[in-house]
Amino acid sequence: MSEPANTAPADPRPAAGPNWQPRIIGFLCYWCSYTGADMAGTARMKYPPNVDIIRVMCSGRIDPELVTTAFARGADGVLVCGCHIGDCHYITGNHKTMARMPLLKRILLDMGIEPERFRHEWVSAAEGEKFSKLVAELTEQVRRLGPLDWPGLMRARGVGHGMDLKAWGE
Amino acid sequence: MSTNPNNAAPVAKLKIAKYWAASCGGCDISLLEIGPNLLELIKIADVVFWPCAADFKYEDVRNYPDGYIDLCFYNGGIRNSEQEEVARLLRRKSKSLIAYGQCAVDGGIPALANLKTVKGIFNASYHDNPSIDNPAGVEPQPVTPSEYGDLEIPRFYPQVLRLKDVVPVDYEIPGCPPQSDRVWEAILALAGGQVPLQNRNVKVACYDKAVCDECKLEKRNVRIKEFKRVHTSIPEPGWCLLEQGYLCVGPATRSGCGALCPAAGMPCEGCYGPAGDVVDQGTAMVSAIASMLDARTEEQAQELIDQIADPTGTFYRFTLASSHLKARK
Amino acid sequence: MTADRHPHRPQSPPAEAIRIGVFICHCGGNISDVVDVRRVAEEVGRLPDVVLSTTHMFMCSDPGQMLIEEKIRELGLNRVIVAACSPTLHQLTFRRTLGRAGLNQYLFEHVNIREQVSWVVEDKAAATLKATRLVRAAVGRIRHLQPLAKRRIMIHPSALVIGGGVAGLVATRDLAKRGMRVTLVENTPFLGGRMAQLYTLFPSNEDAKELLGKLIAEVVHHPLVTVHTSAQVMSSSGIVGDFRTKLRISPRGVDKRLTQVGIAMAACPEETISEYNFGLTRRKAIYMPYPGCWPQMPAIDWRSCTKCGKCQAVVGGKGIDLAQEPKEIEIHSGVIVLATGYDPYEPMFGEYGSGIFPEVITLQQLIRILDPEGPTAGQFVVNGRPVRSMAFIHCAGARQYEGINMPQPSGKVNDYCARTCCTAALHQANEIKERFPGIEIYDIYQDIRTYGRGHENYYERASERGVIFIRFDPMRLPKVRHDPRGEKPVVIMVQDMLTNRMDVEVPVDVVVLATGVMPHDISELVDMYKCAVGYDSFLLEVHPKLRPVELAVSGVFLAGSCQGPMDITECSAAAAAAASKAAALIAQGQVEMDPFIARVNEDLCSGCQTCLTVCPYEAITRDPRKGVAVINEALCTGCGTCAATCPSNAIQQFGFTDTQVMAEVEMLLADMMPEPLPTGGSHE
Amino acid sequence: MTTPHVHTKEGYRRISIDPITRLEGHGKIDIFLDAEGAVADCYFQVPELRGFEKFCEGRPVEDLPRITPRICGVCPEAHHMASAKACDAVYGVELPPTARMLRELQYNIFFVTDHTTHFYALGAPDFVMGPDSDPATRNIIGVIGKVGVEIGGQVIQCRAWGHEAAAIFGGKRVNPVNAIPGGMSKPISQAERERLEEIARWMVDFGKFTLKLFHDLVLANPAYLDLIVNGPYIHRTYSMGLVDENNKVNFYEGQVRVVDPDGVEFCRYAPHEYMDHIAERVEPWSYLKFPYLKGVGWKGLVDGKESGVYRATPQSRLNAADGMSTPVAQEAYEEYFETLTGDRSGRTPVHHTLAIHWARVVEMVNAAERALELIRNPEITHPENYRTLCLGTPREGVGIVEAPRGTLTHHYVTDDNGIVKKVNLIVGTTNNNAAICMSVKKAAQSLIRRGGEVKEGILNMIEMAFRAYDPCYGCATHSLPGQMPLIVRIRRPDGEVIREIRRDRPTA
Repeated sequence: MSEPANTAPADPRPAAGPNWQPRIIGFLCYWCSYTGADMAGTARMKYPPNVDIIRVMCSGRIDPELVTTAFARGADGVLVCGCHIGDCHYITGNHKTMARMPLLKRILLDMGIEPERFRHEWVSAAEGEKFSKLVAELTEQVRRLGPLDWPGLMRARGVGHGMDLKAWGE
Repeated sequence: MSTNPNNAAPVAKLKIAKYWAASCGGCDISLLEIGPNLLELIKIADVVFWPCAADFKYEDVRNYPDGYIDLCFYNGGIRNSEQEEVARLLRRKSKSLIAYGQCAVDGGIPALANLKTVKGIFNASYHDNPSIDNPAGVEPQPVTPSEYGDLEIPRFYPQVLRLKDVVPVDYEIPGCPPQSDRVWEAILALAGGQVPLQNRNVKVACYDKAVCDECKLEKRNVRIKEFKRVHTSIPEPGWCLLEQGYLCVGPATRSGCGALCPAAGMPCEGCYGPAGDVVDQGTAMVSAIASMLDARTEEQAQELIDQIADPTGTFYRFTLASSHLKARK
Repeated sequence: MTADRHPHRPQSPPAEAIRIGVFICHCGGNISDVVDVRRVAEEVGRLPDVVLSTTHMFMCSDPGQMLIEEKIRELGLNRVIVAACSPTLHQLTFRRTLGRAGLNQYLFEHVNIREQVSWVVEDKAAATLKATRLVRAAVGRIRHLQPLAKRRIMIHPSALVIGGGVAGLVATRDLAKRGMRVTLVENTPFLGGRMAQLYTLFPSNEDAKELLGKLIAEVVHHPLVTVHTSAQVMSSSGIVGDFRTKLRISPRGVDKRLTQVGIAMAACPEETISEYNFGLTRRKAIYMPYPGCWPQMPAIDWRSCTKCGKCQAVVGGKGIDLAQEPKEIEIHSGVIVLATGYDPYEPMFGEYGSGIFPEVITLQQLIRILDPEGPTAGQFVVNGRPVRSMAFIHCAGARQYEGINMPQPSGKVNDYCARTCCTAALHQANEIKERFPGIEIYDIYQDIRTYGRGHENYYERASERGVIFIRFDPMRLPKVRHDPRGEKPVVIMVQDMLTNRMDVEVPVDVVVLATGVMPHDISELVDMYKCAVGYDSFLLEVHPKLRPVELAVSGVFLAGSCQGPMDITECSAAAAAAASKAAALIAQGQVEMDPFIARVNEDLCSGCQTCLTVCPYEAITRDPRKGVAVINEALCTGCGTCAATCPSNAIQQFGFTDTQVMAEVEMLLADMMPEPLPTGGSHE
Repeated sequence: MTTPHVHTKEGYRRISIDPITRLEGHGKIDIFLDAEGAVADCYFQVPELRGFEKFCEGRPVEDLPRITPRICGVCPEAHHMASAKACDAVYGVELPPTARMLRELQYNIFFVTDHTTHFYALGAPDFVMGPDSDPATRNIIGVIGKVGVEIGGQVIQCRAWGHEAAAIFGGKRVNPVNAIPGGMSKPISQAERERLEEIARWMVDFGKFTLKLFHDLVLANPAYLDLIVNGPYIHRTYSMGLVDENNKVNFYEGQVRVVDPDGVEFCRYAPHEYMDHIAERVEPWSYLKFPYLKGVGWKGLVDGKESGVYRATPQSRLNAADGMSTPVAQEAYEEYFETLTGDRSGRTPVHHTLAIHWARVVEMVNAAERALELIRNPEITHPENYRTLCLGTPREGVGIVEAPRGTLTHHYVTDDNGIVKKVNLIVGTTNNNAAICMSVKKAAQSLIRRGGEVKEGILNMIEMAFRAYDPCYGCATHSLPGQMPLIVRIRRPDGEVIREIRRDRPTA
């Protein structure tokens, strides 16, 4: 009780150790971007292992909530990929992505998440190389920023620490 | 649900308590608004703690046996250590703890402070402020030594937490403030044991559907061509405000209020929190509104998005503490 | 964690205990050389509900699939995960495997640890970790999968083919031959399309019109075929198996009782430019494009006809009726084939001097000129003077570059290769060298792409015959100017890449622009059938390799150059493919559709109607009585856009519900968050 | 909450009143007694801060009239109006006449409601039941038990109709949304006008009735009159209040006037000049700031002409003004001053803290009469004049209204897009922070006598010192009126009269 009222707890995020690897979640549409990622594989293009891909049918299915959830659950970065505008398998599904992600970006900024941690790009089924470069680039950007560790941050700020039922005993 | 309390009221009189934390008191007013039904409430319940109403002190509550209180209505979020301590005390003394009102449920408006740092908040209040006179740069301290002993005030927390962030909560009554008719229905249900006890975070006194379900304004299924602000343009009466370009959060907001604001020509500001089983009201609104834009190119989309003055403050006005991210880094 | 999704409603208990089987594929070293598959199996085996976690050399092999079947029966597995190659390759294979074992085929999850792990990750430890994470995510997701059933729809045994060019004709013929009732719709008064404007064809040098004549005969005389010319598609409704298409048929004004065709045409006082000859000649308001056209009778062009009645008068009113009215009919069909073809690129004013110099013509015009039955009866005369020297400029309206070439009204430049023009131009070059030896030919190109069988020969023979090739730099386009010395009408200024950027001037009598192709404007049809359109504004197939002639809208097929630049050989191949695909579909009698459609939860839908504006297929409507959204499952293609849009989570997409995708995210990051924070859900 | 083993100086004793009760918001009193049991020192602490001044930054300025009412859910109209007026100033717009009247009308009706609840629920118990009566009965229940349930019925009706009026203006009964930069979000219809007139008319009568009740209950009782006039509740401080061009009390708009302890005008300023006159101190032991008059200066927690400490209460408003704008209220005003200072004119200020209750009733009547005047103006239902558009470039603006518990100042600075860059709030109760601390300490010192036993009744009399201010801490919760009818009914033994109450309440 003796610390001054206005001191927030020390930044709880772990310093990036030598073995630390950025954790990035990628949401890809099936017809263009996921196939593009496959193409990178077929062409044996090497790129960092840090982006874990979740496949949806269309980038229009990517609810911004998935992005914030990923960060909240401990992702250091998020990647969203869809077909190029005008090239959508579902005609205009990616038009929604085109509007949602920039709006989401403004909210992430307000929440103090560096813009470099969140990318949304158009990757066609033919752009395996573009995809592999994209992943390498994003991984590097996030690595430079260091860990985000949102769960650690929230816990350090008291979210859920009262959940320890024994603690009621005061 | 029966509105005849004789069905609902148990034989023994209920013991009820009410406490406010980081909130404004609108919640207490809303309880009052149940009007004549207060009479019925009195028949079935005694007040055993209610600082603003009766002269019971913390000491009295400490002396109650655990589980002594049947229904404890806690309004307000957790902004400081005292509010958390009282929350734990009341949790221990209560059979059912009810988060009453938007602040206790989702953080409410005070949780907008989660977009700012504690330092910033103290600066704005005690240092960098046009009328402040604080040459010594004094700030409130949890403990201040005085000639005859230490003076204590609660510790200011780094961010606003919801009641359920610090203790388990049985029921939630959303709204800023909750609408009285809904509240009365809920109280009867609780008193009559019609909702299972100890069922964590069951939302009562509200509906699942979004505000549009109750809103009378007409939808024309047009995309949003530009965003407008209430003070610079006059909405066309009778037509959905969102389609007209006013930032109405109704589609992403739980109903129960009766869609009063749109009826008064003002966009819904989301005071009942997210609808249905949605967790994050802000992203729900981001997704919906962005999908409605009349944009064919990325440039057009960006142009429209730039017209939204304050997405975070608008879409999370009452629920920041419940959002996935909860607070600024 | 699923409780989080339903913070205020009691959870429905799981119907049955989840029993997950995980099968990890070595892919004969393709995977196991990099990923320690046994390690992955071990790790995943520790997860709750995982009953079996094992590996196999080739999961997709018969023994591999057999193993899955056995284990499902033996261990009572009710969820199956296969970690192997990309789902685009074997997802279906394994779904069938489940089916054979009596398990609903949608209780399956395919994890891609080859294309997206072993082939792209160098570090073995990292690859193994990544594979583990991905399979772990699948375990999280598969818990929430529900049995799904494919959708079935009966198919009306008939086809509608839109477009009477070579592709449309081939498709029609093939469908009819398979016993399907076919309606062929052409919006001009004559069949044949662009092919009718050619005369000899590469690589065989056959006569175009002769070949076309045979094809048309096969079609129009087939009992199962109905042909409508001068017919426009007005509107279309319905879905695969049951399309209803409204046609507006303009009157021909002429019937077969008209015998004195020449006299009638001669009597007509109205003249207009001939589309058939690309404006090189003029025609009458009552006209036939060329002698051998089908139908073998003129048509009246109502735009230029003044109904003066002179044609009627000279033939005594026999077979000509100027009073006919357009009529509308509805065609009921199970499938639709789009064969709407292309238009030659129209050079813009001033582009390579076109519009400025009458000596600058297009490849199509050249072909008409060289046609013995053409405007000059085969004489190589342009603008009234015989041609002694000429030049081709390639890539006019193709392989353009932003900032270099003038964009289309759409703002885009044609950055694609038009594919047909190189060979066509060289084909003509050889033709000219044969028929008019001594004519100097310059071929100014950025690249020569004679890719087809036998096409390269045209290039070789052209060089042998002394065609002079000059290669230009697409960043510095050739310029066509008035020849200052006056020897020739025009001179081409170009920097020759082959002689190390030497600036050369080429004075010629004629400049022929090897113009590319653009899709025929069918914007109405695009909206009507919700066609996907590519960045090159040609129609877009579902998948270039796996489903090359199908549109995303099931029951609609692509034939020929509406899909991209093609020569006749390719058009026919595509048309045949479309026909057989369509026929196969009709033959099934019913269609099966993926069950990944979206559905509305009426208890949560507030009727905010946001989803109505976002559905690309207009599959969502509002039930005015209940005030909630309703999804037409037959129209829904399962993109899931509405599900992501719905601000009440009232719309869920089967196979991609919020819970399922959310669980994937949570499991991928499970190691980042030991125990869950309160998100509004249960705390126990 | 004070932790059990907090350090107290050797040989001294600590008494904590925690939480202080029957007020709006959080508060705590710590009293230090020496060995003989005499008061060595006494602190009044406010443990509450929510940081509105900070998190309003970044919001669109037109949203502040909807955000700031959440500072106080019981007097939301005060913040709603102050905020809307600050926004008008930010855009430099002149309100059309109807817009102005609608806002003042809504505000006066709210004023009646708010004062009613405070008077009956907080003030009355201490007098009706007696300061040292049994705490269990020392609340509105006891009051009603004594004076009869009809009053309870009237009070409930006043609240109910007050909120019905709020709903007519802005849909919501609590936390209004209808005042926007440039006016109101919608006009009122003829039918609505008639209903509002009915409400206003009834409120005037209710005000008169309350005035009479105060006579019979308090003034008629020599003991209470003595407590008011001679009790330990007197402070000679400066008085602040909003006045119109005739120096009459006005709650919605006008200029801020300050008179010194002798009643001489000390300063008079327009809202945008507030910074030249008011400054705020900070103490480490309270989250609440201590405003004072710059012109005098900060001398610490002391009263008198040399100390910059001032008060902004109903009493101060009457002191700062030369009279009331309406007839019945003016009569009451004169009687009030005559009784307490012997000077009908009101030139001589009243400094008796407990008399604030009386002043509150005088204001209640004034607000009701003013509301009736406004609703009878034919312009009030004008279909267009209810708003004007704010098309100018936003900059900076100050809005001031009289909140029930003191002068309320909202000060905003925005960027060119109307996004808020800076917010400063001086809320009603904050004005009185220093005075309340002094009143509490003074009460403690004079009531707790050396050697005497500290009874609960004595502690309550100490609480009476702040209660008179109707404080609303950090303008936190102001929820007491809420409980009042509830409690009325708990203790009501006679069912028949209860039915009568229910009949009184309009079904809304």
